Amino acid sequence: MSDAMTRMAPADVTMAAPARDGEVLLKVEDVSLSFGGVKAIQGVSFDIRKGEIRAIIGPNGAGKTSMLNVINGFYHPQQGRITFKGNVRSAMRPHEAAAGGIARTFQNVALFKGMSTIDNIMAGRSLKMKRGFGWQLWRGGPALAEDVAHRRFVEGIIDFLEIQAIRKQPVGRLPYGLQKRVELGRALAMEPDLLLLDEPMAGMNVEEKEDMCRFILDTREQFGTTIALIEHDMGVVMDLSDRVVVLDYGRKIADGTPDEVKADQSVIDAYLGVAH
Amino acid sequence: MSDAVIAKGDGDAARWRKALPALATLGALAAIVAAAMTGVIARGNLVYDVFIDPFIAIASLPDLFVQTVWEGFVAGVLYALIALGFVLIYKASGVFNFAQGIMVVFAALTLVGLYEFMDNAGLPAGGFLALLALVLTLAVMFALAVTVERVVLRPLVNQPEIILFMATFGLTYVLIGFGEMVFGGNPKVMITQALGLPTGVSDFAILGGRVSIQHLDVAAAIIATTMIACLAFFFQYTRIGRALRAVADSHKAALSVGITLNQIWIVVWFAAGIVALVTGIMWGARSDVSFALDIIALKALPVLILGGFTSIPGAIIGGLIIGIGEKLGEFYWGPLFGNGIETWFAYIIALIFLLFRPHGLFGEKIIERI
Amino acid sequence: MKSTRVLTAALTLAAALSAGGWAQAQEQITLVSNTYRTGAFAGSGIPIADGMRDFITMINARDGGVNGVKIAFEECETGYDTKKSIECYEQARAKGSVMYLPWSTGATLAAIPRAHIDKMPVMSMAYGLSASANGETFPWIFNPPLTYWDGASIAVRYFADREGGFDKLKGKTIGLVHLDAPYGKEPIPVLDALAKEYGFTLKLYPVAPTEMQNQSSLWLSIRRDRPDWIYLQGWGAMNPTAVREAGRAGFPVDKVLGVWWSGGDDDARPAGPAGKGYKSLSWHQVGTDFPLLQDVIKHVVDKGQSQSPKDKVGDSLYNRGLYQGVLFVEAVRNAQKLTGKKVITAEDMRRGLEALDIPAERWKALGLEGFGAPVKVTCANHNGHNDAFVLDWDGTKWQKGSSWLKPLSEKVQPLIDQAAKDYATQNSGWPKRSEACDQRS
Amino acid sequence: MYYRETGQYKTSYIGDMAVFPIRQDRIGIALILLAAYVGIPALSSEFVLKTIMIPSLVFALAAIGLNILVGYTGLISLGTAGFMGVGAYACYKLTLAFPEINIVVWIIASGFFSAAIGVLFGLPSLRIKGFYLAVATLAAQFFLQWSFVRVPWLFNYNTSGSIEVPTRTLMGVAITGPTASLEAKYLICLTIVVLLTWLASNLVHGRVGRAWMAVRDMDIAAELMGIKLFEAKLLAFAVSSFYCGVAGAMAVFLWLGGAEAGTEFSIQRSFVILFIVIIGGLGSLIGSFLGAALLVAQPTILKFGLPAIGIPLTGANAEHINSMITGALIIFFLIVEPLGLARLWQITKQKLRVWPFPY
Repeated sequence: MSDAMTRMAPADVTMAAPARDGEVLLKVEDVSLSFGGVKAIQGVSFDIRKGEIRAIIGPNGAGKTSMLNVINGFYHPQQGRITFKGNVRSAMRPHEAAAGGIARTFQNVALFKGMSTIDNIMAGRSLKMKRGFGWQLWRGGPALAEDVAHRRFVEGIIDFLEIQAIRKQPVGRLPYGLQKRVELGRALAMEPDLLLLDEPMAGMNVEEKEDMCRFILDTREQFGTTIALIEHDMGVVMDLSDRVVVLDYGRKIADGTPDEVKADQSVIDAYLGVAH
Repeated sequence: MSDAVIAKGDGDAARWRKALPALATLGALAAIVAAAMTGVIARGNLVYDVFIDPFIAIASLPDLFVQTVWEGFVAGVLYALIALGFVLIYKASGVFNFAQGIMVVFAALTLVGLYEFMDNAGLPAGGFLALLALVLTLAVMFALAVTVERVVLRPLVNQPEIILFMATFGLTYVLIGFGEMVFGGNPKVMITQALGLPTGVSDFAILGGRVSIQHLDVAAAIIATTMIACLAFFFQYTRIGRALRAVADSHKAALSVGITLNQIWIVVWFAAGIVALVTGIMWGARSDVSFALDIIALKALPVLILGGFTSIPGAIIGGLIIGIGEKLGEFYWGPLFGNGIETWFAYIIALIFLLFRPHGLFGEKIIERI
Repeated sequence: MKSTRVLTAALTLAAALSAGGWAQAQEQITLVSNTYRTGAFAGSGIPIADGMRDFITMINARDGGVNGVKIAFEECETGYDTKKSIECYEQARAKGSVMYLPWSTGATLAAIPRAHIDKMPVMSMAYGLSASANGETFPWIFNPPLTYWDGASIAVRYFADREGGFDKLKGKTIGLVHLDAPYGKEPIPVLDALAKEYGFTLKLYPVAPTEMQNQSSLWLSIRRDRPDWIYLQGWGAMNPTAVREAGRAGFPVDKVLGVWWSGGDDDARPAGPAGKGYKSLSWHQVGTDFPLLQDVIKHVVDKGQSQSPKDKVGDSLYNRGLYQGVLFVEAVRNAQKLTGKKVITAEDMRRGLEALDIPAERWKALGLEGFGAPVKVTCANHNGHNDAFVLDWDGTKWQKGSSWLKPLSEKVQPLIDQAAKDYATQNSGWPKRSEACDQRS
Repeated sequence: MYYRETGQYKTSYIGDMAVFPIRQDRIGIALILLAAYVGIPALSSEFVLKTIMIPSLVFALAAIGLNILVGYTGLISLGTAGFMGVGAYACYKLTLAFPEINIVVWIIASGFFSAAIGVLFGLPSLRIKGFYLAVATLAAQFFLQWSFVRVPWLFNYNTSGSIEVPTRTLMGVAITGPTASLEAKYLICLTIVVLLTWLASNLVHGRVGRAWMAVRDMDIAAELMGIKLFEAKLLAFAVSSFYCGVAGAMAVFLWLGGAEAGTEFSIQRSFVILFIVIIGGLGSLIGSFLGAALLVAQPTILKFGLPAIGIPLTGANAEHINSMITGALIIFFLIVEPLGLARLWQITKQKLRVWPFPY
């Protein structure tokens, strides 16, 4: 157990930069989602390849967050299908998505405010911890060993994100930028195959943004995680991502490399507000 | 993970699937009725006693059914009034006011206590004195509202709901201690006649039997309706009422348009105090005014589950459903359990409702956003 | 400095609490009685406490105590809450009270198992555990003058009298409207047995403690079932509500008979004229037309030493508190006589209680002629199963509505003995009576 | 001065993850336990044992149970007393059916019965939240209370309608029933409470506790972390009811010695336990003890303590004033320190750490 853990620890992971044209990890086909009469997403299809950083952009209300919610099972689309790691599925509970290897962060930080940084990130290890209720009552022997092993892993993430100093502080009292970082740590603790980041840089100053960019790139380098992110800062998006999908009013209007998207007339229209 | 692909649109299949439980229920009921008619099940059989016997009882003595519904209606009006007090405060200040029940007792005790005091002091008893006592009681309730705002709410502003909830527990204890100290623990008789409330009874011979209607209950229904109409008017058309609705939507929004929360809180607590007084008078006239009445206020809670914590129509409809439902339940199904099931039956009604409508009667389905 | 003071205060307090003994002046007999002047049942608790307090104050003022020893009377407020009752029990012990008066069934039940260990006589006057009437099993518990089971049987006797004989009960229906708690359910076994014996139907109408003031559906059921008589075993706010609801439901209120705890003036008065004819059992008279009550008024009430409003003196529950006082003082006298001591202990008190005997002459000598039926407690019989009568509410006050009625003891006694036996078996290790009996002859 | 962790370095994660990482805390706990086991039974009068110490322990245990639900998992329950009642009646039936098995075993086993009932009534928590859930738990309270009066099998068809506590022994010493000494009852109570508190502390500091707190702080995010809300909430209900059930069995067997369910396991009792949790501190085990001690001792001290040191306060007025003071105290505490006594305790420790300097 602890051997495996050590091997998984970030410091030991060395992985080649992923191929740009790797296999498809997640495929969204013709997904539509509506709330009552409001159509949030209409017939959107795209895919995410293993190892890439995929950006989802679009003006406010374009349906980006809804799309992430559909991907990790929080919303159930009325129509369409989603293939993740080769499995087709349409409706699943969020915890099933988590078990399948999808982790995410949230637009408005959704940390466990009453808990310390360590506990927040440890909570991300929930799925990996197997010792049953009986052992938990005792909290010695195997359960403690398990806790310690995971603590070691979490300390690795803490080192990686450079948040050693706030280990034991309740996250509710941390500044916003640090909260975002802890949230990333919590998602990383799940060792996801696919990491969904919802506006990871919102409300940050330039230095914080740079740090966050570095963490995102390092995450892919070190862990080989596939990343899908929503971001409004176009500079960041264009620098970071391999491919970009653009949504507007719930529809996909463009999909391609940053350069392709940048040149796309409908994208320019959408952002500049040309009447439809 | 299922391989099922969701049908295009809100297809027929989905609609059928939604209707299935209802259809199954209907089918089962039809089967039970058929079984009863053919004599497969009979009295003594549990299914028969639950599904057939009460309805035969209803059909055979329709006057008692009408009477039961009427009693339920009257009780429902009173539950609705207590629930209304909760809703007013919750809407405006996000406080789940546990003290509403004791406020009912406190208001009624103050009214009777003041009346008795002035009567003993030599003022002539009667309508005028009752009116005077009523006005003074309103003043006391206003003072209570101001005190609560100053001492409890203001220092606790922006605290989580559960903290405010607990604070109203504290308030309950203070009011119980204070009320008993001032007015004594003796139950008091409501000054029904001095207040000009009718006490007679009318018997109607209908449906081959007798339905008797207490004038007091009619008065209670009329007064409650009038008061609710007044409150509705007040919140709809007055400046402070509009402000209150703004507060209900968003505290920050209200602040940003220059409404002081403190005033609003005083107003709603006072309004809840008035509602409490009316409730106290009505319930006190039916039995009497004592601290045991406090516990009845808990009955407003299932009403709140049904109607929602923020909906005034919800409180009214919910109150009536609980009132009528529990009287019918006690009267027709109570004997199955050896009677006396009213203490929990209302909660079961509320829970069953929740099963079908998790957001209450009037609550809209909340789309959770993250 | 400040902390030192706080510490000193805390230590003083701790010492006071842990020492367990409050300084006890000599030459007085201490009685700590539970009261419930607060809480949901305060309406009944206040007149009871006032009656008892005024009587003992009067004895101290008029006679200088019992045989020259003053009674130090103290109240311990329980609010009818068992947790507080337990504190009060410990308080009574700590203060050296010669007897424990629980004044609630819950408190009695909690005290019964401890009484013989702590050597503390417990008197639950016509309440508590019916089985504790058995003095062989419960040497320390006293519940004169009669039990709920006697009460229910007297009610049946009364109904039979009104119907024209026990044989006329056949085919009749008697409804029991009761508080849905152990207290309210007490009469059920006796009524069940009597229903079998005399062929009437017993219907139960329980009222949950939370629904005491919300009885309309229950009285609708009564309207449907049309019982011939209603026996009301209610308490607190349940009683006045029941009397009112009877009128609302069109049930003749003069066919409703309450147990003695449903017979307070404030139980009947709120119904106004509609309550006229309501009945209640009682084992003592109401009113102030007794020399002793006049003494209470003269020595206590008129001197402003009573907590009771003057117009409530002589109310039914006030007189019940006074009755408790009489039993206490008589028992103290007995104990003094038996032991030859003036200042008696709790153990002496038990002997005094077992010798309790107030025949009609003694009632007269006390200035209470006809106030209560003769009471006699023996070592075997800690209750007496004495007589009661029916009070009639005339719209403004209680009137005596029947002669003294005897309980159906031959039916009740076997039930009591059986219940006492059950109690002893279920409480494994329940001791055999080892206390000597003064009047075994 | 003595409360400093200077020089104490943790060299392992185990050391860092301990419940009491600071040596002085460990010594403190040891001293408290010593006092509780030796000092209090030796020095206290029966009055203090019976009216303060034992009820404090019973209420503290129930409060720990409720705290697991309210403080750790964020689910408000008003049915605590009902679940306590289930434990009490279960224990009664069990010890009557199997008198040869030790009563302590049954006191603890009775928790499983209330856990099962708790899970049943916890089911609505999957669909409803907050005060709606609180009201739903009232259904449990009233239904259970009704059952205690109405199902004669539960009280073994006693004519008194209440639980009668038989005498049971542990290694020849009576620990329940009338002949048991208060010291014995107290020590049994204390042992059960210490044991269960230790277990609760293990739970809340481990994976299970993190899952509960995650559900409390942000249930949606918790679910997206792979925490099954269904399991976490029902587990919280089960564990919480277990503790309440054991507390209920203790209340009847080791404290009250015979109970009338209608009054003992009433809604008011549920409220008191909730007060203890809130006054003590949501999500704090030590707070549950502090809150219980305060709410149990305060009325007793006011009622008996004040007259004892010469401040006359008797009868009904004491009760009125007591009620008002209790209410005012609740409000005062909420205003001054909404996080409860546990937070005050922490602040005190912090002050001690830097003493004599203010920061």
